[in-house]
Amino acid sequence: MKLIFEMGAPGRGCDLIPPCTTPEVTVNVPMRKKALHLPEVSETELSRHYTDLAKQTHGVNDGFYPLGSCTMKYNPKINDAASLLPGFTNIHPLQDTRDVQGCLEVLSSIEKALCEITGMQACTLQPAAGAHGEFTGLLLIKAWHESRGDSKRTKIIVPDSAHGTNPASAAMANFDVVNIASDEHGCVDLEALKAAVGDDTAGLMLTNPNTVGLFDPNIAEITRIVHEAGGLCYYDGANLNAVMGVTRPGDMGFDVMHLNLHKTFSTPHGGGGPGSGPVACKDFLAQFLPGLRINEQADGSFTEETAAYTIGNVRSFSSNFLVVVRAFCYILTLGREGIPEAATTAVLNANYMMHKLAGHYKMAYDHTCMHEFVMTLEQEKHQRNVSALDIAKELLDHGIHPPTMYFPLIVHEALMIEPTETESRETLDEAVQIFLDVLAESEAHPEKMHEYPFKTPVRRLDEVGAARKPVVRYLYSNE
Amino acid sequence: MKLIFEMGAPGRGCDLIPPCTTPEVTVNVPMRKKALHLPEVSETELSRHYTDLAKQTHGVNDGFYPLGSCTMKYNPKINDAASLLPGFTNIHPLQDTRDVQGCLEVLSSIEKALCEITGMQACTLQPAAGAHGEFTGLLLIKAWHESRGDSKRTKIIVPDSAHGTNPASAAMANFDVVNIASDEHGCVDLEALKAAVGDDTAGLMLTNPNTVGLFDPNIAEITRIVHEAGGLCYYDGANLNAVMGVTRPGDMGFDVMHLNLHKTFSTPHGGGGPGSGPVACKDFLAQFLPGLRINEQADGSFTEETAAYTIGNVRSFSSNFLVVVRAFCYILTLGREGIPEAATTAVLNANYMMHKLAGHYKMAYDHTCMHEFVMTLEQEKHQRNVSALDIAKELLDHGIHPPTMYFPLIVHEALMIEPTETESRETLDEAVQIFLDVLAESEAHPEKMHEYPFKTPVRRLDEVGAARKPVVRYLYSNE
Amino acid sequence: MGSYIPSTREERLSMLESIGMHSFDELYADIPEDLRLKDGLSLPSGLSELEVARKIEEISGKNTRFPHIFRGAGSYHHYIPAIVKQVTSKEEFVTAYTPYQAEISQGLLQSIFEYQTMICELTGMDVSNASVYDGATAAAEAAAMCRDRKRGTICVSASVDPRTLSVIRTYCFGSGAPLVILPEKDGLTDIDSWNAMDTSSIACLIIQTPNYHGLIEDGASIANAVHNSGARLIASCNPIALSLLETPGEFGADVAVGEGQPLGLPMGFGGPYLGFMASTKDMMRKLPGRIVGQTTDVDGKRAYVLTLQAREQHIRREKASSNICSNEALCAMTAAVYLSAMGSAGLEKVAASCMANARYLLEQLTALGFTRKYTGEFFHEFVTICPCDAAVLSEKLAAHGYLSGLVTGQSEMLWCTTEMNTKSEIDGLIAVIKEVLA
Amino acid sequence: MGSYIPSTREERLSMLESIGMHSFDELYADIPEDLRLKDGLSLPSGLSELEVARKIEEISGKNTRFPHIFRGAGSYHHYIPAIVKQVTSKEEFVTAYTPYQAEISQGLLQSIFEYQTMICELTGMDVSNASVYDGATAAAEAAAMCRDRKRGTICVSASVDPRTLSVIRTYCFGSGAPLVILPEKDGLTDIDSWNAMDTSSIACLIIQTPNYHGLIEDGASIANAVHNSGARLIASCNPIALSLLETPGEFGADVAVGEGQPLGLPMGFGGPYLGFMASTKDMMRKLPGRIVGQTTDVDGKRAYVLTLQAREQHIRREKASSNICSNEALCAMTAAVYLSAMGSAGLEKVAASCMANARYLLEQLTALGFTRKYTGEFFHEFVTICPCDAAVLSEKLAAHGYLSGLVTGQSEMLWCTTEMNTKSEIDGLIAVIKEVLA
Repeated sequence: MKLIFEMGAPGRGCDLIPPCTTPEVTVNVPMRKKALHLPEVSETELSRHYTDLAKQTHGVNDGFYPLGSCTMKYNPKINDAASLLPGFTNIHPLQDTRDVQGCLEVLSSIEKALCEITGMQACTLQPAAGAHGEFTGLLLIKAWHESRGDSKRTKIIVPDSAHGTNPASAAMANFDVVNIASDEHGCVDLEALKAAVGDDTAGLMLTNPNTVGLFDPNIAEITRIVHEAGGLCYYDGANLNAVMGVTRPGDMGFDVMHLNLHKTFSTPHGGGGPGSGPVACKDFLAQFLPGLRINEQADGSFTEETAAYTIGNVRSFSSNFLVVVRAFCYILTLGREGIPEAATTAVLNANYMMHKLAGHYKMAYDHTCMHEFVMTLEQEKHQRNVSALDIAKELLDHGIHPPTMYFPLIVHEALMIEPTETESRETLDEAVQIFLDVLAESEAHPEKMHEYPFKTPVRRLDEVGAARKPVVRYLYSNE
Repeated sequence: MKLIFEMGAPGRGCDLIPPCTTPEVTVNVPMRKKALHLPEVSETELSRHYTDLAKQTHGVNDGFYPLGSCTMKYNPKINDAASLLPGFTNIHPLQDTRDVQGCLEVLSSIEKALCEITGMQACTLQPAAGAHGEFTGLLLIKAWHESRGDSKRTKIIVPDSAHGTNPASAAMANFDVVNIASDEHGCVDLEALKAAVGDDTAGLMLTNPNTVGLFDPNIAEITRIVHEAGGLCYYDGANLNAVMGVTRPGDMGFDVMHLNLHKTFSTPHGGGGPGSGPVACKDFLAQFLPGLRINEQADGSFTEETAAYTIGNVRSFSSNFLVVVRAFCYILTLGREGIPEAATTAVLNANYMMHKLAGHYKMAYDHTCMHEFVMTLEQEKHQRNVSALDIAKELLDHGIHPPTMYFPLIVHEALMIEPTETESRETLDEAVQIFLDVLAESEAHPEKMHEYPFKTPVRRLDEVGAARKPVVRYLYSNE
Repeated sequence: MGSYIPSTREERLSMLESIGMHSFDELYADIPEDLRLKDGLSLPSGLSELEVARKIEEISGKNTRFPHIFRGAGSYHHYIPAIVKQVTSKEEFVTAYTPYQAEISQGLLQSIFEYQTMICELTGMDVSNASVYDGATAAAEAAAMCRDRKRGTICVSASVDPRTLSVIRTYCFGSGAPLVILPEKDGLTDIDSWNAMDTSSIACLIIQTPNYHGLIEDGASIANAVHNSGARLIASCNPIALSLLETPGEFGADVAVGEGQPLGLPMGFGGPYLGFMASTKDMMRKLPGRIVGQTTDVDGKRAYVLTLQAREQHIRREKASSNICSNEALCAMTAAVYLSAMGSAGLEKVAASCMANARYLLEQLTALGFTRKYTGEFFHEFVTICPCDAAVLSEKLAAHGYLSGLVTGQSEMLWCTTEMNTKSEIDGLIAVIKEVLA
Repeated sequence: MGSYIPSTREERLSMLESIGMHSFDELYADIPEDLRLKDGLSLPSGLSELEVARKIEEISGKNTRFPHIFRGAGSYHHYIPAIVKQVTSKEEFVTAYTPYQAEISQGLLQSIFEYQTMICELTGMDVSNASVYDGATAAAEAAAMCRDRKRGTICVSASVDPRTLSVIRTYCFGSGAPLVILPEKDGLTDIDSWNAMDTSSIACLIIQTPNYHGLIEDGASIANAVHNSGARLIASCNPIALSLLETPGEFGADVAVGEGQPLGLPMGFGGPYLGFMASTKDMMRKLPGRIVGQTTDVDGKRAYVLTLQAREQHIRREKASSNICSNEALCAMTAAVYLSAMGSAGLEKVAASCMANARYLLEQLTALGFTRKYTGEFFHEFVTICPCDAAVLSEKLAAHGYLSGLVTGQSEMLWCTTEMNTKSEIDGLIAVIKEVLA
C-alpha cells in the first residue's frame, strides 16, 4: 500500500480556499528556507487513500473486540451526531460565560451525574485521558498534604497488578512508587499493605475490580488502613463499567478517582484518542481542582470560578468537550436503571464466556469474575511452546480482535477478555467456539501457531527491527 | 452472510421513541390480523450488519469504475455536506412560497445554468431519473403536436444503438417505435433516417456522442431532416459529460432533452438511485413543462406558477431536491472554465486508454472517441470461447469494476469503457496494465476464464435459476 | 476555480502528446466548427470549496425552518434515528452504481432483498420491487400494470391525494389511457357509484387509505366490489399506518403502493422520496423496475442478484413493463434501516402516537369552534372547518413558528400530527390559535 | 429508558442459569452488602433517542454561535474541508482502540506514520510522536524531556500563552521542577535578561512564536543564547504559520511543540485538540507517547507498528518518559487529512490570507484611533490599545454578531484574523465599531 507521499504529482491539489480579499503583505522576519513538502493529491486520490486505510483498520463494528481493560463497547451513533451539532463545534473556548451557557450546562450536568455514579462530591472534566486524570488526581493528593504542611508524604503505594499508568503517573507527580505484591487471589495482600503504609504514605492507587477481574472483598479494610496511616486513596476508574450503579468508589472509601469516558461511557476511542479522563473527588479535595469550577445559579444559569487552592490547569481549556458531549448523551440515555443494567450485563457476559471456556483454557483465578477475566497460557507455553501471542494472532484470522495480551504482569502468558454488555449471546457463543477451535489447533499443530495470522493485510511484523533502527517518518527520495 | 431476519431475537430492539404524551386511542376500523414481523435487533447488531453489507459493496472509492455510459466520476464530499444542511432537509414541500425562497433559489439557479449548458431556454427539475426525463420530454413533444391539432404523428425514430430506455419511454408515451440501423461508423445512417421520417414522425431520440462513443458529425443534418419532416428532436443527455461547455444540444438543433445529474454533475448514484433527470427544452415547449415554473422577480425573490399548458406533474413535488443541491454545488465549483475542462479531460482520458489498449484489444470503431469507447471481444469469443463477460469477471479479481458489458447491442461482445475525468493518469496506466494482463491470461488459459472471479465475496451466480424460480423475499421459518 | 481533475494541465498535455495530438481541440475534430461554443459558457467562474460552502449555507438560510410542524398531505415529519443517517451515508452505498456486477455488489443486493421482504411484511403482499421514484409514480406505474387490451381505463377515487391524481393523469396522457374519477361521499370513496357505473372497460380502481382527507377507507368492501366487476384494486397506503391497520394484502388489493418517505427520509422540500410497490404473486412479472432475487453461486453459497430482467427496458426495450432504470435504491435502503431500527413494536408505537396526538389536537381545536369536515375514522390527518379564514390563520401561526395544517379551502385546513408532536407542543399551538381568534 | 444491550432480560436470565446462578445479585457476591447501592442512583430515568436528540439540540441552542469571529488566543477559526470531516468520521477510525494489534491496524498505523512525517516537514524537526493532549501539555511534556539531574529548572518566556504557562506550572508542581519566567520586552522574549541570568541549572527555555501577543520571536538569536548556556530550546509554534515562517528546525529548537487545532479541528469549546511534538533525532528516545515506525512483515512487506515502546508506561512503569497512554490519534489523523487536502500551496495560501487580513484589520482600526501595544512583526494576531473600554466594546460587538478580539486589559484587545475573514466582513466590523465609538 502506497504512502500518501508516494501518490499524486507536483501541482495537483484541491481547490479549497478563495483568493485573499485584502492586499497581499510581506513580513520582515526570517522565512522558512526549506520548501514545505506536503502531499500534492487530488480529492479523488485523497479520498480513496483513506478508504484504503479504513479497510485495513479494525473497529468495533468490524467484529467482536474483547480487549480486556479497554471496555470496547458499541459506540452509539446518536452520541456522534450530538457532538457534531454546530452549536457545540463552532463555539470558541474563550467566549463570554453568557455566550456558552449550553456548554456549561453540559459540563455541569455530567459533573453532577459522575459524582452521583462515583459517590464523590466534586468533579473536573479537564483531563484529556485516563492517565491525565491519574496525574491530576495525584496532584490533588499532593496539594492536600502540602496544604496541611505534611511534607513527608512522598510515597504512593501501587499493587503489582496495576496498570502501568499508575506508577508512571505517580512518578510524574514526583512520588516514590512502592509496589506491593498481590495475594494468591490477585487481590491486595492486607499484610503487605499494612507493612507498606506509614507516615510517608501519600496515598494508594487501586483498581477495583482489579486488573485480574476480581472485586476485592477487603476494599473497605484497605481504604481504612491507608486512611489510618494518613494517606489518601486513589481509585483507577478503568474498570468502573463492572460496578457502576451497583457500588461506588466513594462509598468504598476512596477520596479521588478518574473515569475513562471512552471506556465506561461509550465514547469512541478514535484509534488511540481523544479520550476523556474526568477526575471526581470528595469535598475536601474540591478546593484544589484544576480548571474552572461551574456553579449553577438559582435562576438556572451557570457561572465559572477558580477553585480556592486550584492546582492550576492540566490543559488549556475546559475539557475534551466534544467527547464529553457524547458521554453526556450516553448517561441521559441509560439513566438510573440503565447504568446498573449495563454493569450487570457486562459482568454476566464475562462470566458466561468464562464459564464456557473454563475446562479448556486455564483461568488465572477460578472465581466469579467481574466484567473481565484472565486466562493463562502458561501450560501451553511450557508444553508446546504456544504462547498467548500465538493464540492472539490466530484469532486475527477469525475476525476477532484478540484479548489484551501479557497483562496484568502478575499472570504469566495472560490473555484478558472483556466482552462488554453490548455483545449479543450469539456473538459470545461464536467467539467461544473460535477460542476453542484455536486451542484445538494449537494442540494439533503447535508449530503452525507461530505462523499466524495468514489472512490479515500484513502478517507478523519485525518489531525488534523497527525499534532497533527506527524509521519514523517518510523521506522524499529527492532529499 | 446472515440476513437481518436471521439475526436478533424476540424482544430485542432500539429505544428510539418516547411514550406518547397524549391519551391512548383506539379506532373502529379493521386492524391488521397478521402480526407485523420486522427485524428485532439491537443497535450493535444493526450497525454491524450494515458494516458487513458495506464491505460487500463496491463504490467509486473502492477502485476504478469505468462503467461505460454511467459516468462514474468521483463524488465530491462538499456536495453531500450541502445536501445535509437542515435548512434543506427540514423543509416541508408544501410550505408557503415565502418560506422556501432558498429552495427556489437553488432550483431557479440550476435551471438557468442547465439551460446555458444545453443551449435550451427552459428547464424542469421534476423528473427523478434519466428515463423519467425521457418520458417527460416525449410528453412535451406529444403535447406540442396535439396543441397544433397534428394527431397523426405517432412515431418516434430511435437508432438501434440507443439506450433501452429510449424505446421504452416512447412506448410509455404510446408512440410507435421506429428503429433505424446505424451506419458502419455507428452513427445515424442519413439515408435510413430520410426513409424513416414522414408526416407520422413525432420525433427522433438520439444520444450524441452516441453509445459507441462517437460524435455524429452529421448532427446538424440529422436534426434538419427531422424538423423538415415536422418532427421534433429529443437529445438523450446520458453522454453530455463529453461535450459540456464545448458544444450544446440546443445548438445542434435539438428541441428537448434530459440530463442525468447523477452522471454528468457528479451526484452519487446510491446503488441505483436516487438520481435526477431534469428536462430542458426550447422556448416553444416551455408552456407544456410539468410541475411549477419558478420566476425570479425584480427584487430577487422567487414566485411559482403553473405553465399555461402544463402536462401536469410527473411526480408529487418539485424534484429530487437534495440531489439537485449536490449538482448545484458542483456547477458552482466548476463554473464556466471548469465545465469544459472536465469534458475535455474525460475525452482525453478515454482516448489515452483507448490508445494504449488498441493493438491488443479490438476497438469496435477505430476513431478518436469522446468520453468512452467500445471494444469487441468477438474474436476471442470465436477463437477461444472467451467472452466479454469472462474478461469482465476476471477484472473483478483485480479490484476494477468491469466496463459495461454487451452494450450497445450493435457491437458483439462489447465492453464499453468510460474512465471519466476524475481518474489520475496512474490509475489509467494501472488499469491498462490489468486489461492487458487479463487478455494475456485469456490467451494462455482460455478455459480458466470461465471460472473467474475467485476473490469476490461470492463467485459467479446462477442467474437463470434465480429468474426461473424467483425467491424475492425472505420467509420466516415459522410461516 | 474548483476542479476534481487529478491530472495537472502539464500532465494532460503530455498524455495528449502520447496519443499523437497537439491540442485539446483535436479531440473534438468530429464536432463541426459552427457547432462549437465560441465564447464559452455564460456562467460565473468556478469557486473554491469554502466559497461554495458559504454560498449554499447562506441560501439554505433563506428558507424558514419551522420548529413546530402540523402539516402532512404527502410529506411527513417523523423522527429519523441517528443509525439510519449513519448507515445510509456509508461511502460504498452512496457512491455505487446499480448492482449489475453481482459478485461485488452483494451488500447492496442483500439490502434490497431485505427491503423487499419488509415491504411485503408491511403490505401483506407477495412480491415487492426495489422501489420507484415516489408514491405518486408508484400509483401511476401500478395502473399501467393493470391495463390490457380489453380493459384500458383507469379509475381513481376522488379521495386520492390530488398530486397523485395529477401524476396518474399525466401518465394517462402519455399512455392514452382514459381516466375516470370515482366520486367521494363524506370524504370516502363512494363505492355505490362504482357499482352503478359501467365498469367493463375499467382496468383498475386506485384508492388511498388513509386517504387525502386522512380517512381510513373500507378496503375490504371496495376490493369486493372492484373484483366483482373484474377489475383490479390498487391501494396506496401510508407505511406507518400499515403497522396497525388492515393491510392491502388482507383486504384484497392486487397492487399496494405508497410513499416511503415516512420511513426515515427527510422532508427535503419534496425529494428524494421512495415509491414502494408490492403485488400479488400472479402480477409479479408485470412489476416495473428492479427486483432482487436469491440464488446461489457456483460454490453453492447463498447470494443475490437482479432478477426477472426480461421485464426491463434494457432487454425488452419498447416492450418493457416500464422504462424505469435508476430507481431510489438508497432511499429503499434507508427505509430498511429505519424499519429494522424501529422493529414492529417501535413502528406500532410511532403509529399509535400519530393517532393519539391527532385526536388530542382535534379535541382541542373542537373546543375552539373548529369542526370536522368529515365524520369517518382517521389515522393522523383530518380536515377542519375553521372558525376563521384558513390562510390568515396559517400565516399568523407561521409568524409564531408553527407550520399549520395545509390550507385546502377558504376555511378548510388539513391537519397532521406525528410522534414528533407532543402534548405541550399542541397546547402551545392551541394557545396561539386562541390568541389569533380573540 | 434507552439501552444498548442486545440481550433481552429473558435471554440474560437464561444465560445466568447456564452458569449456575439464580439472581443477578449473585454476580456481585464479592461486594460487601454494606457497600451496595441500596436505593439506586439518584439520576433521572433513561430517555429514548428522540428525547436525547431533542434535549441536546436544545442545550446546544443555548450557546451563542457568532457568525463573525475575530478571536484566537489559542483556538482558531479556520475552514475545515468537507473531505476532512468525511474521512475522520469513518467508523473504523472512530471506533478502533490504540493499534496494539498491528496486523489488523495498518490503516491507523500508516495514517499516524504519515502524520509524523507531515509534522516533521512542518516543524523542520527529525522525529515526531503520535500526539499528546493539546499544545499546552505538549509544552509541559517537552520541558520534562529536557530535565536531568544537573539541570532541573524550567524557564518560560513571559510572552508564552498564559494558559500554556499555567499548564507548565501545574506540571512543575507535580514534578517539583523550579519554574522561572523570562521577562518580555515590547512583547517579545527579552533574551538580554536570559544572558544576564544564572542559567546553569536551567534545563530549557520555552518560547512561543508567534507568541501570545501575535508577535514573531527571533528564534535564531534565542536558540543561540540558550544553547550557549547549555540549555535546550523548546519552541511552541502555530502550525499554519509554519508554512511560511522559519521553522524551529531551522532556527535551532531542540523540541518543537504546538497546538494542532488549526489543522482541521473545530473550536469545539476547547477540545478535543491536538498537541504536536517533534524533536531532534538525539532526543527521540525521550519523547513521550506513541511513535509509529516502519518495518516489514515476515513476507518482507512494508508495514507499520508502534515502536520504541520501551519508553512507555506499560513497559517501564514508574521509569517511563511519561504516563501518557490515550493520546489524540483521531485528531492527529484529522491534521494529516487537512494537510494533505491543503497541500503546501493551500497551507501557504491560508497563512498568507491570515496575515493579510490581520494587517488590513489593523489598518482600519488604526484609522479609528486604535493603537498597537507592541511594534514587532506579527502573524495573524495583534494587541491594540482601544480608544474605549475594551470589555464594553466587546459586549457591543457581540450584540451585532461579532466575536471581538479577546479582552486582555482595561483597554487592551488581542485581535485575530484567519482566512475565514473577508475584507467585507472586516469592513462590517469596522462600521459597527465606528457606531460604538460615535
